[in-house]
Amino acid sequence: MDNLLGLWFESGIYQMATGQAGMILICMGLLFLAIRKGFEPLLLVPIGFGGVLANIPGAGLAFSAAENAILAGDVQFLADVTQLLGAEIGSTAKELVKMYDGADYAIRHQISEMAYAADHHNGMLYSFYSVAIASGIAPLLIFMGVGAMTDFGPLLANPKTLFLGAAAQFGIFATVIGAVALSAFGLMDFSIADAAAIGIIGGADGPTAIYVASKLSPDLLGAIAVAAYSYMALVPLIQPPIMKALTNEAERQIVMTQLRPVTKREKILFPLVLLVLVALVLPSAAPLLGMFCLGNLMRECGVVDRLSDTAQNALINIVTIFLGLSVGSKLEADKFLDPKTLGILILGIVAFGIGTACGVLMAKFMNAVSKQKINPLIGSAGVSAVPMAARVSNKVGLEANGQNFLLMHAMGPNVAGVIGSAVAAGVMISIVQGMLAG
Amino acid sequence: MDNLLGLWFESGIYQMATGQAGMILICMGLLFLAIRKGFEPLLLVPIGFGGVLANIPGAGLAFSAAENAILAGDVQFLADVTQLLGAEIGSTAKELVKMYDGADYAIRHQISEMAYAADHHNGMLYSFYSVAIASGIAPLLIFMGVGAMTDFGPLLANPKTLFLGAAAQFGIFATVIGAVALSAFGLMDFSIADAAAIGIIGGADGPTAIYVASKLSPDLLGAIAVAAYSYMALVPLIQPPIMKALTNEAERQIVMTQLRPVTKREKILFPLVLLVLVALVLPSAAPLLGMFCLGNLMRECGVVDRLSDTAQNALINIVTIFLGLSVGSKLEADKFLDPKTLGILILGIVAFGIGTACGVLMAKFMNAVSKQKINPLIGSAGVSAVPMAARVSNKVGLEANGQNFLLMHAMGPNVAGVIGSAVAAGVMISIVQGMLAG
Amino acid sequence: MDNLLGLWFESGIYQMATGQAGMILICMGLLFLAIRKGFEPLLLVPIGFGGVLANIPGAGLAFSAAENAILAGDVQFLADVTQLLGAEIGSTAKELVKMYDGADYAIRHQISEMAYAADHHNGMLYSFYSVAIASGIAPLLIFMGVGAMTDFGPLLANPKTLFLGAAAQFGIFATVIGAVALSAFGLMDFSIADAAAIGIIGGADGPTAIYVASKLSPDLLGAIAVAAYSYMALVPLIQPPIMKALTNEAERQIVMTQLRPVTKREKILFPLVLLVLVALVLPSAAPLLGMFCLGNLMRECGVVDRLSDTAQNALINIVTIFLGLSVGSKLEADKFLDPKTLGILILGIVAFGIGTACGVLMAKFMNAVSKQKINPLIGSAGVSAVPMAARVSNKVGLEANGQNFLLMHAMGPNVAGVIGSAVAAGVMISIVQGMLAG
Amino acid sequence: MQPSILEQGFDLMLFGMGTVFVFLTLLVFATRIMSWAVNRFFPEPEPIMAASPAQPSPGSTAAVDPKVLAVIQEAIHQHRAKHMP
Amino acid sequence: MQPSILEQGFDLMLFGMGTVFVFLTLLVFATRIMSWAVNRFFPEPEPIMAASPAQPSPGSTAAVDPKVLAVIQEAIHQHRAKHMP
Amino acid sequence: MQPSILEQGFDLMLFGMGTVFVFLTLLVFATRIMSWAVNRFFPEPEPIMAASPAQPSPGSTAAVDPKVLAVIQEAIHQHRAKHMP
Ligand code: NA
Ligand code: NA
Ligand code: NA
Repeated sequence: MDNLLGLWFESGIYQMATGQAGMILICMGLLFLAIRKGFEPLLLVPIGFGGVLANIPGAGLAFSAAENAILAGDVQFLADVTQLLGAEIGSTAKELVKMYDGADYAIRHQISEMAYAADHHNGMLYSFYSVAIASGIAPLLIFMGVGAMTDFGPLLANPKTLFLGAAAQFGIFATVIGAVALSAFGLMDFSIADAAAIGIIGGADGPTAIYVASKLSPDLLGAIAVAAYSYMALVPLIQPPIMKALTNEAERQIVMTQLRPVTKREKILFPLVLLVLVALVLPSAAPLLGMFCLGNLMRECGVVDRLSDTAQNALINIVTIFLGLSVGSKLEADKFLDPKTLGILILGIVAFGIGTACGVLMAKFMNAVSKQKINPLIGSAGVSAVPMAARVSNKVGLEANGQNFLLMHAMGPNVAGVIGSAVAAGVMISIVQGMLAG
Repeated sequence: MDNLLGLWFESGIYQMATGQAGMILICMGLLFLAIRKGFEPLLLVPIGFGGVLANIPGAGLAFSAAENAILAGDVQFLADVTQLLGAEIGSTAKELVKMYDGADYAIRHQISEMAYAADHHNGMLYSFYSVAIASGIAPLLIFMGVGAMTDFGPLLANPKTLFLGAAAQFGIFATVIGAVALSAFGLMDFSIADAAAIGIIGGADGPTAIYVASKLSPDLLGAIAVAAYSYMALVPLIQPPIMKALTNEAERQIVMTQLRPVTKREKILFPLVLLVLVALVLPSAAPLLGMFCLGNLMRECGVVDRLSDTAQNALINIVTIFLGLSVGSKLEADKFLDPKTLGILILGIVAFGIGTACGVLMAKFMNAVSKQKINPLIGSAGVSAVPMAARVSNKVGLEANGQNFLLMHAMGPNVAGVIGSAVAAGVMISIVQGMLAG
Repeated sequence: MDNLLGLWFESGIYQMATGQAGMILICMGLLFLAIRKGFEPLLLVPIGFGGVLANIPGAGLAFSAAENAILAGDVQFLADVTQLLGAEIGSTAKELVKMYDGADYAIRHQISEMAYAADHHNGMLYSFYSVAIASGIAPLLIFMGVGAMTDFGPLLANPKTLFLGAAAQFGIFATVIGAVALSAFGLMDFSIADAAAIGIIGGADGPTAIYVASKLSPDLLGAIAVAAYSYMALVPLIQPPIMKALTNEAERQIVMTQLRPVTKREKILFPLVLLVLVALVLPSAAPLLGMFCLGNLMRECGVVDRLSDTAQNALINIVTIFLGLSVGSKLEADKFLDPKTLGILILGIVAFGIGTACGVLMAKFMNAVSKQKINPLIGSAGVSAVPMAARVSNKVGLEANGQNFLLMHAMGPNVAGVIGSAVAAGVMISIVQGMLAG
Repeated sequence: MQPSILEQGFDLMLFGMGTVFVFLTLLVFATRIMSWAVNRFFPEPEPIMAASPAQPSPGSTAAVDPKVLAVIQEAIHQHRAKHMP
Repeated sequence: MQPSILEQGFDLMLFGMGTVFVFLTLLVFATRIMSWAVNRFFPEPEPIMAASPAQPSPGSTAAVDPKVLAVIQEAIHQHRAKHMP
Repeated sequence: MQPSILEQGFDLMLFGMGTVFVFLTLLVFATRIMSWAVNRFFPEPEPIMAASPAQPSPGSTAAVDPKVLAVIQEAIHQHRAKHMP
């Protein structure tokens, strides 16, 4: 009979809180968008599924051993933890978990050891998160794979499109200002680290966003990743109105000169030039851009095709599954159902819009100061969202002139945007960590 | 000269105990069965090979750093360990290792640190076991791959075959009773956790058996995994006599109506329905069934085929190699050569037999209460052992009626059996951990 | 303004030391050799790239959390570390790092915990090194893949070519003598462990060299791996003069009898025979030769082709990327730019030369005592460097007699050399660890 | 009082087997409801035969002579036979 | 005095956006110099069109009737379409 | 007394090289015995040439016109050349 009662107390229906039920519905919605609407399914299917798993009541898949031990509610254990954390006597398990998450490394370490000793275990998704994201490894490996899939030919044929990729990053920093303003006016409670992590949504680059969020604001990682991938999928809806509002018909009809041929040697040397520049100027961007350059070098050098092939296929697929599930672990109800999430979603779309606009405006500015005209529609591709944004440039261009194929021209700013947001990521991590320490 | 003596003392011939020699022969037998007789070679080749490696005397590949340090026999270290474990002075190294294995987490942690400090290392197979099995990750990833290989079409066309999959799980629980009875009558010394882990052999599902054994009874894992995979390979010998004994010629000739077409949408929704049911009713089965559903969703949703492909190929292959070697580490002589192993082998085959019988009987019962007749031969497929058991149903059916192809009909209960044993695994882990804590 | 200054102090140009700049140039040279000259590109591309990353000033990618914390230079932290290490007050960060690297496990552990608590992290390459090489796993997995790619047919057809593989290992041990002689005469400061690790370059086998160096002399690993792979690529230049100098025209024209057919069963049994011999005679070689035999068994047994396929492709490619980057982490300037590196490069080429010569001389000796003549040119293939050395034998043979194809005959000693150096590796690790403990 | 191991075993069997049956019964109902709802409210134009182990992908409307394609698939199949027994 | 969060945000924007522009400007120059140097001192015999997404591998000088090859590539392509959307 | 590093080196050479030779000599004998036993007691019907680098898999008895198969294999080979140099 005890067993029967035990099973009932353990069952999900008994334990299910409204928050968890709501999160499961939200995650089902993400799965629907991914599967039926084609929203970045490679990431959103594992993320959504991981989110459901994270919210299964009583399973504790997204919790560490320490959190699971606290939630299990053994009286002696809770008393010890209350004392270690310096919490008020009689604090609830949820309050203790929150204090534990914010505690010093040494205290967390001690409580962890106690939890292991009491035979509690890290949840499956928590383990995936530790190995894949907290270590930084998964986003870096995905970035290596992306590097191995990237053709810098169009960029090398027309290097000044790098400026378009630079301008579009203003979306990132404008959003930082937006986030701190919300804080300053007391509407939200974002720290400077939170603001930086939210801003990176404007980079329109999934692995970069996850990497930055994991370093600066892991609690917001779930909402940031969901926002980044969702808006990347929505680029064909978000960008065209902005692009059309900022250009006139004549500008949209500009025909660009055909790109010059690029030699194999330039393609081999480009990742090395980029790497040296990172080494000289911006060491904090070395992990992200280093792995990206390694992937691209493996692709272009022509002598390690089997490594490049694995980086683009088996390895990136394996890592994607774990990355998605790990991100899903941050969709746990207590972390996600927070007014901050709403703020992140709003700021994220603003970031995309500003980035798009700045890319287009920069193109117009370059036309004003240079003889060789560029079609300002390719400026919007500078937000990255490879290759979706470039395809949008091409489509809007074809609407204005049915013979004007901009796809290849837009690939230049598109991959420049990847470099640009990786640079922004590096500099933000470096500055914010300095601010927090200083 | 010292070196020469040292090498001789280190050589395997000098150190080889009868047990280790015997285990190497047994493992060679497993390799023979796998390679020559086709017994589940994907698992039994790495398991058998790992078993040989684990029994190489003096190599310590299956031991932790602490065990290796104790066996190395430094006088001061042994004295310290003897004191920490509270062992009698003069205990042999083997006795100390046994006490160490049974000691509390805190003491084991302390001795481990001492061993690392004294420059001892975890053996290769021990490391594999820690990462692949003790963490639970390898069986879960294999289950994800199995999910990505599973077609629920036949089950969806005829959902009531789920009852056959349920009935066949009685093999699991009957075996639990058998194991505790052996204990109660003093013939063997199985705890309730051991009994549950042995029972799961009746689930006829390798990764499930390994997952449960790793959680409840890691010392018996080697024997349980070997029994599970061996009997799965023997399904074509074990099942037909039971199936024929419980059915008459007329029953075996029952022709089933063709399965209705199943739409893609039903196939996409089924893993989600199953997942929600797990979340509501049985959180303890969430890791196993969650990963299984994820694999199946990736297969069916049609938008992440590259992830599904990797889950079915590169990833499952890599994990299989490590899983097999890790299981092999538990074929170490001191752990495997034990009367318990004999008990496990006997109980295992009994479990298969009872499961088969219950599946067939359930089919006959369903025929007695329902109009739509089912051929009772497909009941035996409810033990899982996918797809071997379904093929056996088909073969025995063809013997009775050369035109009656049961394969597709048997695939329904066959995959139902996978779900059934995962449910049984979840509930057993949950109940037994409650009993041990309570 | 503070931020601007901070970024400048953080920039690579400000921090770059001559050593790091030099190492980046050297690594670019490695990349040039790999990409343009085809020097073992699968390894040297990731190694060279990893070397550049390791020398990015201020990024700390190759450092542990403790080293990064010391180099970060927080005053209180440095004071604590100085005291813990028993260093002189006022020691520089570099001196403290050096002392830390040489300190006891317990003190290193304590400083590590302090560094984590102060929010410092292991560099990316350091993490890769810990997981891939310090654990021994990456070289072992590569060896498994190599086993799965190796055809022992030619060796089985003519087992006495194993003697050629044995003789060529004299290059290893002669180099050990060379290294200790340099030490004894005060020219270099190699320990016996260093000498053994350097000697293994003569094994002409990348993963074996990395495995031994990681166990015996991790600080020299970078130089040893670079030397091993570079000289393997140079085999077509190094070997022919030695081969021609030690043979006359008549010997080089010896036509060998065609190899007998080898049955599948012999090929399946050979890795098991080798494994049993390792178990009986040389447990210390069990990890290397065990994984090698497992790979070969998976290849030959014919029932686990999907595992063998993965071991030869996805798995070995993934591991190669991490192995290369990890080796690159040891090309950090302070470790690589040392007179020892020059010694290693010189000793390495001597090892290759002596190994080649001994192989050829052994073949001539066997001709002197046996009736069945062998072409001494296949002796040089005993150094391994599979399949390059066998191709060199074939090429030099064709120069002497355009109809005499030696390739298949040379594959026997070639794969024998792999076994030979793995045996040498096992015995060296075992003897040296005995010497260090004794 | 600590229950005997036999009692524990029977408890485990009772609650375990009960849960398995309850769960799979719920799954039967949930599956039936799901299938009914899908076919009632969201029917697909072309249902796929349950018996077919692999569905043709939507992109495979042959632009290639089916015979040649068959030859190639046979070749790929034979090639694979080595790798996936 | 600890700067306000708004000040921190503006600092971040200023130095961040500045760094992005400086870095990418340096990259424009470095790329131009590299391209110029390559084409000036180490020209390749046959340049590859930037527009071509995939370069033909050096080994693919067809020893097979191009039509058959096209058929096969179509088949491989269709086969892949399932696996890499 | 701690032996000098030179003594240690010579010890290492002596015992190391000795072990290598002893081990490989044992392996020669063990291999010969194994081969003899296999061919004496368990002979295979059709021996496989040692020289052939890849064995035809048992399943490849051509049901396809060998010429077409050759064309396809050439195509696959060329396709692979890019990926596995
Ligand atoms: Na971007
Ligand atoms: Na089952
Ligand atoms: Na060798």
